[in-house]
Amino acid sequence: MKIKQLATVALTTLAVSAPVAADLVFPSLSYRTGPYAAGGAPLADGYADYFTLLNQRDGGIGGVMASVPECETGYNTAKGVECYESTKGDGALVYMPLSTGMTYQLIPKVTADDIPLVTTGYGRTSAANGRVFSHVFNFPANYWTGASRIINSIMEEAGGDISGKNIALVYHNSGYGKEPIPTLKALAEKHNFNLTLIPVDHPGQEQKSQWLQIRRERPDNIIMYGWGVMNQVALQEAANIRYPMDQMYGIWWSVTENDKLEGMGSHGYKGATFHNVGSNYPIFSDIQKYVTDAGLAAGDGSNVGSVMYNRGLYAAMLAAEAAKTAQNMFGVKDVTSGQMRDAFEVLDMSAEVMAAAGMPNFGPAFQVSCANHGGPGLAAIQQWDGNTQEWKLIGDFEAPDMEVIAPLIKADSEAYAKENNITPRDC
Amino acid sequence: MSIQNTTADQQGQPEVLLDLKNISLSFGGVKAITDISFDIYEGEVRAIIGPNGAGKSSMLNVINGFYHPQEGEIWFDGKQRTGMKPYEIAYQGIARTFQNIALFKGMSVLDNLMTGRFTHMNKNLFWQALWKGPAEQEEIINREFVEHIIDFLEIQAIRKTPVGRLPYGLQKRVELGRALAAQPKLLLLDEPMAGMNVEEKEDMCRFILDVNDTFGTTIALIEHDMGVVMDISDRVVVLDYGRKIGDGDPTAVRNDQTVIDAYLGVSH
Amino acid sequence: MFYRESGDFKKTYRDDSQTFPIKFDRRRYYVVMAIAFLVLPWFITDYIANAVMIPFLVWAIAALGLNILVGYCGQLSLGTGGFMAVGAYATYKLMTSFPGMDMFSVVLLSGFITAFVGMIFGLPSLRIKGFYLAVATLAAQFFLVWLLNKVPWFYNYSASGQITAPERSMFGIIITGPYASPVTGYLFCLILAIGLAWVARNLTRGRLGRSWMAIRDMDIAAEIIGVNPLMAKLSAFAVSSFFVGVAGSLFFSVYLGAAEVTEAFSINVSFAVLFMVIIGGLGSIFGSFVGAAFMVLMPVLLKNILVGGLGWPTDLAAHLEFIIVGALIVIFLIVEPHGLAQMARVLKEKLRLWPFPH
Amino acid sequence: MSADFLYTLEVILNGLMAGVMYSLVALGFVLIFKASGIFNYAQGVMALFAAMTLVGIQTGQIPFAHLINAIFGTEMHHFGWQVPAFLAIILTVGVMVLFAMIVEKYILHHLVNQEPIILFMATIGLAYFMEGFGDIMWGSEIKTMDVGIPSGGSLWLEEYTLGWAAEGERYWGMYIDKLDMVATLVAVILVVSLTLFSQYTKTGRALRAVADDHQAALSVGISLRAIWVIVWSIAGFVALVAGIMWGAKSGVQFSLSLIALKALPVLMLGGFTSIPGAIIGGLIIGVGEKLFEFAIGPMIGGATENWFAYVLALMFLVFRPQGLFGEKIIERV
Repeated sequence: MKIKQLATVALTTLAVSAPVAADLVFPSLSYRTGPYAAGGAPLADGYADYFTLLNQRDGGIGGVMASVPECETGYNTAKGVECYESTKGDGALVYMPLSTGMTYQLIPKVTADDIPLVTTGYGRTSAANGRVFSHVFNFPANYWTGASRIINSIMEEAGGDISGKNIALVYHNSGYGKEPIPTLKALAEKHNFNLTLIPVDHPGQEQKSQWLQIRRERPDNIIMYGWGVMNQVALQEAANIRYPMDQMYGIWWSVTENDKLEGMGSHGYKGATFHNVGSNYPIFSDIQKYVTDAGLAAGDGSNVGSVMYNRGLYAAMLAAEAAKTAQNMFGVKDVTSGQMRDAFEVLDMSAEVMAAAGMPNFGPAFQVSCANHGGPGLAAIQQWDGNTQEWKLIGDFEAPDMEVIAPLIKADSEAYAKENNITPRDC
Repeated sequence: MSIQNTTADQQGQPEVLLDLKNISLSFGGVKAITDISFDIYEGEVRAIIGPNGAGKSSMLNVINGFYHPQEGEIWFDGKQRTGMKPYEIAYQGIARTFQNIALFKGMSVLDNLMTGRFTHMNKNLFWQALWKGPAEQEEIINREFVEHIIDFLEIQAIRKTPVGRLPYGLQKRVELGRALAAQPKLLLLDEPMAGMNVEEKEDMCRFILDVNDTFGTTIALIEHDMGVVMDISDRVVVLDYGRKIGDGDPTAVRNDQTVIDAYLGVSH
Repeated sequence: MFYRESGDFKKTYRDDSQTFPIKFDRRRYYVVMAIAFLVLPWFITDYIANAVMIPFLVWAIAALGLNILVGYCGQLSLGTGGFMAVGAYATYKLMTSFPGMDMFSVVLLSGFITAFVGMIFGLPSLRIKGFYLAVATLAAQFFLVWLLNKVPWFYNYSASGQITAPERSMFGIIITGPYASPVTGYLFCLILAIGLAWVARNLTRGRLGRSWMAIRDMDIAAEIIGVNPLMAKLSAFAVSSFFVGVAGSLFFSVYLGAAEVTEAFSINVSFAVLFMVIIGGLGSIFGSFVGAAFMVLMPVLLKNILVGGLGWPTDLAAHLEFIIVGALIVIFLIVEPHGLAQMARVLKEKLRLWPFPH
Repeated sequence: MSADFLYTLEVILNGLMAGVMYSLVALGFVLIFKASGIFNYAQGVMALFAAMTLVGIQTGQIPFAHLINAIFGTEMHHFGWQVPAFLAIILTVGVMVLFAMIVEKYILHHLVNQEPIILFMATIGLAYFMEGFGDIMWGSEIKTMDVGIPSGGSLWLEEYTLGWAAEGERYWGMYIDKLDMVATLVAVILVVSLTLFSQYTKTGRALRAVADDHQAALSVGISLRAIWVIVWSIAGFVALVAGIMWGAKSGVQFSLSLIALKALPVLMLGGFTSIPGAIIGGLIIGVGEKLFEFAIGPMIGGATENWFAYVLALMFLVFRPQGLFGEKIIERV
């Protein structure tokens, strides 16, 4: 009986508690709890703070206020469904699920519901094929372009030739970690290097075996696709076996402020990134003025300018720019999610746009097209400086080896299209 | 009072239901049973007596296959038994009760008795899942049989009570019922009257004799109460320190000097 | 008042052994069914279907399965997540290998495949008991997840090992995939849940169920009465895994739509289902449903009150949710260790006697 | 010596060390199971909570800062002082004793004589509760454990063993982490002191009496409630030690609670009731899983450790259902 009462209360609460209908809704599926909370919290803060800034400073986007209903997923896919279903009814314009697992789950759903899904630097790589994945965007870079960019950087340092070299991939043994394997295998064939695969199971607190193996085999370079505690343990173990830090590369989820060692421990550790680091941009003084000082910050302010915070900020900026594009394209203030999708498809993220947003050269300049939802896949390399305890960008946003990646994207997306009976669009 | 064995009387030569030949059982180095032979006639009440630790319960455990003797032969119903599991022996027609009540505490009296009918039911998982049809039919037929036993043991009122809630005496009765539900050829009772007051004992004696009478079930029982043993059993086997020291009808055993010395003598 | 049984005599054994012997219960059951089948589908929204009802039904099936193993047969298992994964991946392979197969057959076949796997992992139960068995079943959990993650054949060689449920239908009605309406998904799960609950009820009231309970209550006595422990335990593992496999199949195809084995079928799933079984009541079919409802609704309710109603920061609310769910579990166990089903039974006893206190 | 042999030796040694780390967690389980028959799933979370508390006290964090800030709109995080490691450890032990008392008073006391599975579920409920509570109290960001334990490979050992391999082979000397050595030392001290405590003190004898027979212990005037508080306090202390060791290895954050999963196969192998079993079991699991990953892992794709530990334990159990050192199960009718 009790349960029935609870259920009644639950249902009534659900009906009553629908958030106040704001005009432009950007739901934030965040994870401030669970095993990956340390990364998820600043990410969500950056995302929320950007829209707060727009509301406070510019009076919203094109005069319409933006709202960011936050829903806690705890990095749990089942909760992600609940979050998606509970927010989509409020007129959600775009979803950024911040988890590869959730992305896979949402790809069919958003397509059916006509809501764009933007996965910056994660999610399904082959979704770059806009002909198959009409509602999914994974610009400016993805796991495959990131892997290629890292290999390019390794090649550069080796003077252009890495044939015969041993490169080890240390990866989170999940969908996310396995993503770069096909690309790296193709690249290994092309450039003639040896690839060793070393999986680490979630959560990755115990990596003794893996690092003893690395110590035995002494690979010339290590590429790491880690997440959460796995990163810290890996760095610690690498330092323990005195592996040269500057020969280690992480993908962007493995190169945050959490992924470092005390003092000079991880000095020289590198990683790929698709956005800039630091807080030396005009926007940060605005955030200080309009958001933090006004007491409207989503977090406690200590994260501002960190890698993850910047990533959230950057994602928000892309979404906001798309909203502006949609407003201009369709000449309406209250854009719909379908119009947002169309806007994303023609998004032109030029240097001028970024500068106007107070974030000059914050990310690579790129254009989206109907056929290519991934952009050119430009990525840069950042490096940890133990002296100043901060990440620094070394080199520019550069293009990956699309010659290798493009066929892979084509093959994987076509397999998906076939399995799910999707007829690719004409672009 | 001694109930005469009808089969034995009519044919003169009693038919042997269970024959144990030179059974020896040991656990590690400890000998529990040493070279014991005895038989049980069809339709009789056979008592196994002896002081604590004489090997009585071990003997029952050997008979229903829970222990496997290292030496000796067991013949049941004319066939020699080789390496059978307890549940296979149940299918041969041996049921028992336990010294410490071993009822299924989470189930009702009715379910306990129905579980006793297990060997008489055979509808497979598919029919069970479907219920309607053969499985229900089988259930109803067996339910009828179980209801007879419920009537017989006068436990109608507690039919649907979980056995855990029943008093000790009733639990013993239900356990007897569960064993009876299996319609055994041989019924083993391990101290059926332990811990009972006089009235309950009298009831239990009556049930045992009635079972023997009405259903013609052969019974082997372990009991400490000598009065009861002498009253209801046809023949008695006496064990001491894992050996057999006496065998015969109650009067003979009562007067046997070895038995008196080893066992009865103690209490004098 | 209306909860009375006097005068409601049973004349046949068939009547006496029916599921709802009391008229009032029977009527209430029909009303619930009518609401579930005839009323709810008209009012159901995407949110209620996908975030509340479908997960509730799916978890209820899983809880039923585990309850057969733990509650009826007394074999403690923590491998539920692994078995659900088997069901999900079997479904994926069947859906992609035989695109023409209807969903109902896919789900049931997945159940049978899982039943087979479950029986293999049930073998150690013949030697190992209690908590040792619980920990031993974790071997199944970790091994199955590893295997499904490691062998590319299981996920059709896709880059990341994610599996996505393609669109499949039955009688021309779309059941899986993004274009399935929430009502069909709900009704599909509802039919399976009710059907399986009925099967569970049949199995547990008959010969097989009694052999399971006998093994649970006293395995030695059960064996001496004629129950073959091997058959009883393995059949419990098989039936339980069948249910769990069906749940895994629905979890993947109807509920999530896509899954990745290390994430969706982790050890937490095993614990969650065990929770449902214990909170609901060991050895109770009704309890499995109540337990699932509790574990699905509680977090949703708390979230909506704390975040939606009170406007708390989501992380605080999530932490608080942990605290409250944890505390509630402990409180429930203290108040009624035999679960919500037992609470309902006690209440029923009281109602029967009402208005007299004794 | 050939490099392969030396590598195998290295794997075995490191496996032993990893095993010690598992044992540290398993010990807490055994203590509680022995004294109260409770399979305490919350042991892992207790380790996390203890480590969080230690770091929190050390760095002068304000407990519940986030909650207070959210309710009162304040902006406070730190007291602004640093507490020395030693003092912080003592204070944390105090917190764990307090925790034990609360658990006894509000949970165990009400669940006396319940079935083991109910108690087990109660501890899972407790684990949920503490997960949320710990995060609210100290925040969920990653914290660094710094109590002065050295880490990194031992250079001395590396250089000493460098010459062991045959000429011309790829060998870089034996690798052993200093942190693991410290952990081994700590584990030895812990086990010895636990043994001495249970053998030679009055409380220790009472503990063993309770472990043997609750009823009998009660009848000779031992207070079960006091004993439970003591046992949970000791388990809390063991959790703190495990938390420090694991925290120094991987930082103090949510995943620390998952070390419980690494302790379960150890328990299975060693038996739930035996302290030496927890140690030996840990060593066997550590060596077994590392060797398997080393020898077989590369052939079948690696990351085998999680399941292999369980399968190894399972294989042992099939032959010895009560674990290596568990009390023999005697079936009687």
